[in-house]
Amino acid sequence: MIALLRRDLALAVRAGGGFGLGLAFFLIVVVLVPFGVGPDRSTLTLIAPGILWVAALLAALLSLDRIFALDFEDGSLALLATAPLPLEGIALIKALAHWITTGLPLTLVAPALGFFLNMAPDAYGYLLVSLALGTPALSMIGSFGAALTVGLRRGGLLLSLLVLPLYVPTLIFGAEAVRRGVDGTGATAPLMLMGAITLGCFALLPFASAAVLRINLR
Amino acid sequence: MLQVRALRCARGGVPVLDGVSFDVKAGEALILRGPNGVGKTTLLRTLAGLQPALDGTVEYPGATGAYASHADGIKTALTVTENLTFWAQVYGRDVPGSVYAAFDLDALRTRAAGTLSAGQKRRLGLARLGVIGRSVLFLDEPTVSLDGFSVRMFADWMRDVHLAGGGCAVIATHIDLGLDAPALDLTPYVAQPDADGGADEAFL
Amino acid sequence: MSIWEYANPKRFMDWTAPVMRVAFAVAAACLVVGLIWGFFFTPDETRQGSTVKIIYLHVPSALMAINAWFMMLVTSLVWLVRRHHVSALAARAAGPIGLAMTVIALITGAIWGSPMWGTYWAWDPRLTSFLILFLFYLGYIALWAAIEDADTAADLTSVLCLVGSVFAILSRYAVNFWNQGLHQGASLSLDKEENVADVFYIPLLICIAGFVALFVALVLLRTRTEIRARRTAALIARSQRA
Amino acid sequence: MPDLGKYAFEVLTAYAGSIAVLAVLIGASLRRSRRVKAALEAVERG
Repeated sequence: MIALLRRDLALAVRAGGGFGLGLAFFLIVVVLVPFGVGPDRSTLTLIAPGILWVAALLAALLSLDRIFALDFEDGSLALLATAPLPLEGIALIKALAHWITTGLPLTLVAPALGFFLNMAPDAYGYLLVSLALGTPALSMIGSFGAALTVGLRRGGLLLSLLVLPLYVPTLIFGAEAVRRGVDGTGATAPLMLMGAITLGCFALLPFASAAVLRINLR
Repeated sequence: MLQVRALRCARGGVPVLDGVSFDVKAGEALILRGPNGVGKTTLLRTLAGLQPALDGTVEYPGATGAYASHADGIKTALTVTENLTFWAQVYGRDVPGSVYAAFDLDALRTRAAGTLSAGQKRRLGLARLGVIGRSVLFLDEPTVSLDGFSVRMFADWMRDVHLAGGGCAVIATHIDLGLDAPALDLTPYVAQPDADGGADEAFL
Repeated sequence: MSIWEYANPKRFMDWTAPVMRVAFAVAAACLVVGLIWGFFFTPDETRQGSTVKIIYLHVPSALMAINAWFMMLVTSLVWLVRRHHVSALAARAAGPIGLAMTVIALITGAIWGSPMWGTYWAWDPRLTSFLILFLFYLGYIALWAAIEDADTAADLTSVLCLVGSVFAILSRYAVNFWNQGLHQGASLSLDKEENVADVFYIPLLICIAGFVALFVALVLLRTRTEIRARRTAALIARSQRA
Repeated sequence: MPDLGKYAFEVLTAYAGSIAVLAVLIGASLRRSRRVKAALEAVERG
């Protein structure tokens, strides 16, 4: 399984691997927001955590359909399915590879972009922690969505329609954690709940993804 | 080594083959014959466990099966060696030096798979079989887009390395591989149009 | 003959024909009586004035929106476990009906709250969770439409329904956490004492019965259509093969 | 016609909207049912 992770990471970093894709998209979305919302600093400060969270979520969504589609087209998914690796493990590793190539860089870059949006000074810590806890869930749920739509025509569009509603709890708790962290009403509750959702996702979704992969490989 | 009893398999919910039974002993190969669309690929995918059989049983020693199809699962961004090393690690083995010679890939070791010709890619796909060390092979048209010389090379590897080493294989192909292996024509096993077990059966 | 025999498509078609007609009749009767009684013959409520009359549409549709998804969950499980085609087709049939019920719940809920909230749409937790449920229905129906092979579609949508249900419940609590409630307390709950006054109570029950009957009738109608469509496709496929 | 007071517009819109959605749902379901039944009979006869 580690071999699969290493291979996916190598593939993502290689030319055309799409490593920078999510980051570039995230940067552009965050930079575009003030153009849309207006340069007024106080409004920007107010919406900064939400914007960063939604931008991170969309950036993760962008590269989801690559998780299984590439392997499905060139046949390696079928070969992996007959390899000694459990499909659940493959789904987990694919989600982890997606997180390392998109979720993690987003989490590290997000605070830096906070300056663009004139984010409140003490929000940076909460933003970092909430993204660190939340983005893995985005990858795991996304990996389930990707497995669900692999092999379908126009799967990419359908993937976003299926996955975005599933992102709602993580998004709400993530953004709320930062807001409560800033206005001092204690961010531990939302962070804990989001952590619970992430753990839940990693515990259960690989089985759903594997079941769905088996169906799609039939 | 491989026992198949009264197997019925379906494609897209429609029974394609019915009552297929055969045995393949260690060191033996079986060639699947029959017109295109008769169900060779479906049978091989069922044998490899990629899709559940509607009826009947397939038995071979656990964790010794391997499947190889037209799409040979090669990552174009990785080099030949990286591709083979990946598959070796997935199966918990390391790449035997002899495999490069057996499939004439010595000169291409560090070439990115994307830059290979169709024949070279096909040889890399087959080299994977040499690397993963699985004894029961299910091969779907392994020699497509291979020139005469490479076909003989593959047949030699199959006879001298794989079968001699106690492995067995079920191969769907139209080309004569020069292996003295029994052939099984699937035409008599084609399922009748109203064979039961199909997905739509309840509605007819 | 075990209960599962009733799920055989041919037998299902036979026994549901009369049941469907009865369900439509009951639905029509209950809705007409309930709505007219509630609309014309109940007084205005002191605080809300006449908007309380919207209760006769909002509560039943909200109930049905949630129960429709629950029914889809059960039929999906039956499909995954027992592989009964009718069960999967019933789940597919219930999708659009649940979607319509959610839309009605959203419209009536937003309008009912507008005098209190001062706007036509307020991000009230309960109303917002119906909005999320609406997205789930949309995704479910879209997935059915995106897949050609009937059995694969049934399998994939069933798994989506299972996973979706867990996230729907999570969203329900997340939304509560995100915005304290503006919603009126449960108008119809068994435990709490501040139940809706009796004079509104009876027509409400009739309306709920009407909506339930309408749901059953529509599910039967749409499931029968799905079975016929599936049979047509099967016959065409068989004739091509022969 | 009951005196709906100042919320007449709201109540009527809610009722009209809901009934419209129900009408569309029932109408579409019935139309599709008829179309599919006809297609099936055509195939069974044909």
